[in-house]
Amino acid sequence: MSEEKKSLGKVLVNGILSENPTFRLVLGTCPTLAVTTSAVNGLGMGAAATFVLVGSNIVVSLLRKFIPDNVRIPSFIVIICTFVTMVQLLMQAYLPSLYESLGIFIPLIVVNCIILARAEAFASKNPVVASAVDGFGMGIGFTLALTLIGVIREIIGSGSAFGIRIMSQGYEPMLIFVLASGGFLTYGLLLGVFNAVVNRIGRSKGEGEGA
Amino acid sequence: MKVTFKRGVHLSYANKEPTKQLPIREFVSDSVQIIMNMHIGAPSEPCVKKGDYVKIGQKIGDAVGFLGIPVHASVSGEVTDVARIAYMMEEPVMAVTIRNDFKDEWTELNPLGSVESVDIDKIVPAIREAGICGMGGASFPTHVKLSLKPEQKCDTIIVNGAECETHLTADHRLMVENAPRIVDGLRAAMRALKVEKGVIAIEDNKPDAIEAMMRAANGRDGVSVAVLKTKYPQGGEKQLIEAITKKQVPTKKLPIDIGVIVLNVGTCAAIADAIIDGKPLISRVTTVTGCVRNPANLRLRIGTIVEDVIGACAGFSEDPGKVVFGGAMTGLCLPRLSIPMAKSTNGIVAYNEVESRSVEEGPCIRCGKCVSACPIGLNPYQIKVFADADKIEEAEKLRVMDCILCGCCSYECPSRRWLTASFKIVKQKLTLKAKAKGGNAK
Amino acid sequence: MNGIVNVLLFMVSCVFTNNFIFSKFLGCCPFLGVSNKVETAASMGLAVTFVMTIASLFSYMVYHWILVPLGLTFMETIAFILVIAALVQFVEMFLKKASPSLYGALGIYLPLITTNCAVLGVATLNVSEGYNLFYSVLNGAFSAIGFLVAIVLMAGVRERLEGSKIPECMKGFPISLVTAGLMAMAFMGFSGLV
Amino acid sequence: MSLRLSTAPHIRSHASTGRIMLNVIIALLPAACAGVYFYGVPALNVILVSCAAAVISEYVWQKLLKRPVRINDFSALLTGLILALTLPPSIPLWAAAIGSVFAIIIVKQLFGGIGDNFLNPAIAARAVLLASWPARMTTFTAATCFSGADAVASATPLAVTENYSYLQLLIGNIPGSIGETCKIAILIGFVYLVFTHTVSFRIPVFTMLSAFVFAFLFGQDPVYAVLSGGILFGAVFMATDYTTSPMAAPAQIAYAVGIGFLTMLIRSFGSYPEGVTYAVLFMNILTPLLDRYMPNKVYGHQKAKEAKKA
Repeated sequence: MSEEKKSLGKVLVNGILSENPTFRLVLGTCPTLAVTTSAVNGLGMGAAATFVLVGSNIVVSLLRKFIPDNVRIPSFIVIICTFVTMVQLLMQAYLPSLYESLGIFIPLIVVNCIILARAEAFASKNPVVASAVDGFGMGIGFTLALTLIGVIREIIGSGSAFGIRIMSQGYEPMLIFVLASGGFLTYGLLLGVFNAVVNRIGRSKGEGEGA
Repeated sequence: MKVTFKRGVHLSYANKEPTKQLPIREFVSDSVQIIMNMHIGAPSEPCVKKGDYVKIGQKIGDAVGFLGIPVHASVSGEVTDVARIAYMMEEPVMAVTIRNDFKDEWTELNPLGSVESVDIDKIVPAIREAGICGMGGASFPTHVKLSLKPEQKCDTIIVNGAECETHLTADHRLMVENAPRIVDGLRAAMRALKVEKGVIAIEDNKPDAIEAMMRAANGRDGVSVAVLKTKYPQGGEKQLIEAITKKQVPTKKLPIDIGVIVLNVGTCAAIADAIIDGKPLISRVTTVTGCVRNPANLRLRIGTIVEDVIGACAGFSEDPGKVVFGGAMTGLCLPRLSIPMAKSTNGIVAYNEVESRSVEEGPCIRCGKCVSACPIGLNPYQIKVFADADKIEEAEKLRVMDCILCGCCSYECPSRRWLTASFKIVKQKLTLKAKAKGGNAK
Repeated sequence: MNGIVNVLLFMVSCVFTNNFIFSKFLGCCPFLGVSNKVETAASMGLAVTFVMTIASLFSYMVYHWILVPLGLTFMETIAFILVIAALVQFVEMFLKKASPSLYGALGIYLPLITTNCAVLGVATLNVSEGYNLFYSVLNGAFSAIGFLVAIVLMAGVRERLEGSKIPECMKGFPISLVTAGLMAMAFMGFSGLV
Repeated sequence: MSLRLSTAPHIRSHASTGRIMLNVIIALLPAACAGVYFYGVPALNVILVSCAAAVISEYVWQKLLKRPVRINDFSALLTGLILALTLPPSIPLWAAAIGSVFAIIIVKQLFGGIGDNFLNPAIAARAVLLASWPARMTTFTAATCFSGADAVASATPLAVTENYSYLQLLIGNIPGSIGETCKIAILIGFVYLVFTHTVSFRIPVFTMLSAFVFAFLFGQDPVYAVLSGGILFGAVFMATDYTTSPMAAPAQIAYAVGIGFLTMLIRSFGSYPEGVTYAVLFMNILTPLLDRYMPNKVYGHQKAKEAKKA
């Protein structure tokens, strides 16, 4: 039992750190770039994606023994699509302003490669609980990454975080960070920093083992 | 009107000043070492042995194969050795060493008379017997150049007097001092191939040579002098043809495929000597310059040891860093001074320690100077990227095989990149690869 | 006359001003993934152009002629993704038969296009912007050409980066993203052209 | 005696990267002096801060990454100087510094340093500043020429309806970017560059010709169009940047014509009063493709094609 717990913990951490969809696998780049003009948008997008990930992973895992192999992918897409439509309707009803600012990127969660990739690589081969945890871990990893990028872009580009002004009055925001090109730049630079950190950790680990 | 080719470089200092006014001086050394593969093609077969006595002009090496030419003794005296010697960087080569007895005894000669009256069928065989190969540097057997296949037709013979390389003034002095002989040689070649048009091409930095050649060409059938702009590599065969005829030699083809033959001025003079006097090729003019005490244009017997040549110029003026056969743009470094010069050695240039220091390669700044310099129209910077990554197939797609290794790109590069050097290696690799493929196919 | 000018402006807007990659972030995955070589990038771009144009047409028909009359507009996403998947399937089969050479060039990219968000994106946008049939198809075709332009330019730059001394941690995706960011900045110059 | 062995050529021209960069800096000096004369101490401060920030950031980056420090090839200094000359004299110094750091670190060093950047660093930095602080970047002070008059903010001649005379445009004692207004100084720099064989006349001349023609086609006064704004500065100093411009003659001409066309297109129809920045950036992006598809003709190859056709 404890072993299982341990492995579940590993699955969870896996999605957040070592296989972080945004910084390690570089999947789902479109929403990452498009909605991170503010921290709230990043968080909202992440939450929506997490919901779909968990839901689709559970259903795929439940049906994994019944879906014939050759129609696997279309079936996954239909399942994912169902959850996306649910999110869409829910957000429209309860979070209309967020729904508005995320725009077409809510329906586009359907073609977000992270979700299909997890369905294919994990949920279709693992039991329900593990799949749900995996979906949740991936979702949290995605959400954290989007929120991080969102916070950085919002602070530099509009001088606030989560809509609250945090820079002093004299600060003149560097607008480019909330523009399209700032999205690419922030993501690219963060990815570079992330790589540098991972490389350094890897190297020091290697050295430690060597010694 | 002055003519030229596309692109190329203006060399800021050609270093011809020290020797361009110096008359040709004869120099004969105590002994000569004559190698058997001075030409492209199968090496000649030595036909004398140690202890034999030879006279000047006597054949000491027999021609082998279609591309082969014979080799002749350049001094009279005793053969002291017939053996393989270490030469440039390649495999050891067969050489005949003769100790000079200074009797200057000629072997029996067989003159054919005036170039205008000689039987035209005898010209090309005579050229072969005289052991003449291209004296501008390529050392391609001249009789092969002048033997046309039935489908080939030659309409122009160009005499290459451009001498665009740095330091060299040998051709320049030969044109000034021996103009009629050069025209004779050209006429012989023209008559042998029934060619109507002969053009002597000279760069405009040699007005005395232009004047001498014009005087000599006056009244000779179909011979004219063309003045070229001074630009490197004006004397490159392809560039010379582009300048004179406005036509380009198609890739992987020879000049004769567009009806042109190019001969060096030295080669022409040698042809005239062979026809009129029946003398084989036993000496040539070589410029010796750089850090030597008395720079000179020397008429050297083929096979003179470089060390003796330097001695004839009163030795080095300062410690040499490297000594090079040929000019600065394409010359080959000598591994040591004990090797002999050959039929194609147009210059021996010594560089002092400072000039010889190898330059450090900087990063490419994509300035494009190599692109605007390349007379072939290649993209040297891009080829270099592939060469450094050892992607020779990619380099081949960029037509590195059309590179003539003229050195323009390396000369111009502000980052001092070794462009030409790496292209040379890539070309060698590609040639080897093509050969291996051909072998497999068989 | 005015109509023609409007159409022309609309085209320019789709290709440059509102470029799918540099201002709408649609199709970033293939843009980053398949832009190593100019030739492959061009093939991918052409395949996307092909599919996006007909996807615009069919999604319009499905939405306005089936979903709206049946009151099933909330099924939009699922309907579109099925249309696109089926379309890609048909295109693949058709090309295989009709033009093997074109299939050889585009074939391997076609399956990837199903999950290209640019295709679903253009279908959804056509609906949300309320374009009529003509403008839907026009939007599909010229947005795709914008994608083609972007990916080919990107591939050109990336080919040039080969052999560059890029810091280790920036190699691959990071430098591609920075490149795209700088390109997006240059494309800002086209703003206001329409 | 041991002799060195090396492959030909055994001599190299005197040109070096540092020498070339220095030549461009020298060519920029007249424009810089004119700017300082017209706009006074603020302009000088912008130039100093921008240059210092560029050199320092290059030095720090190369030290941090343990790469050979190459600030002595003057390329960073040149980037800083070009950037400064394209900024309005009233720009805050911190903005100039941010621009320089962005140019050196993001645009140049991240891509591998000198020769590896695909955009002109100075121009990309200017675009960043323009996108980030549009108001700051489009407010220009009048030329005071040290007369003691208060510097009054006004708009660039492209944005106002008021017309300056051709002579004013030529001399440049009008509001504008520090180095871009005095056309005479820029032309002196151009002559110096061509005379020293630092750049070929091709790109600047074709850019200006194309700008002239397209200004005319778009219904503007072509003389006014080429004399106003930054087009001349762009044609001489931005478009000719070695690393980001094509190399072969045909590609260079296409590149130059493209810059002239886009500049006038953006000026006439776009939302920016000055288009040369974006025009150069866009053509920079196109450069790899131009290099690839419009190279010089290779000797002996076009004949073969013609022969096949015949």
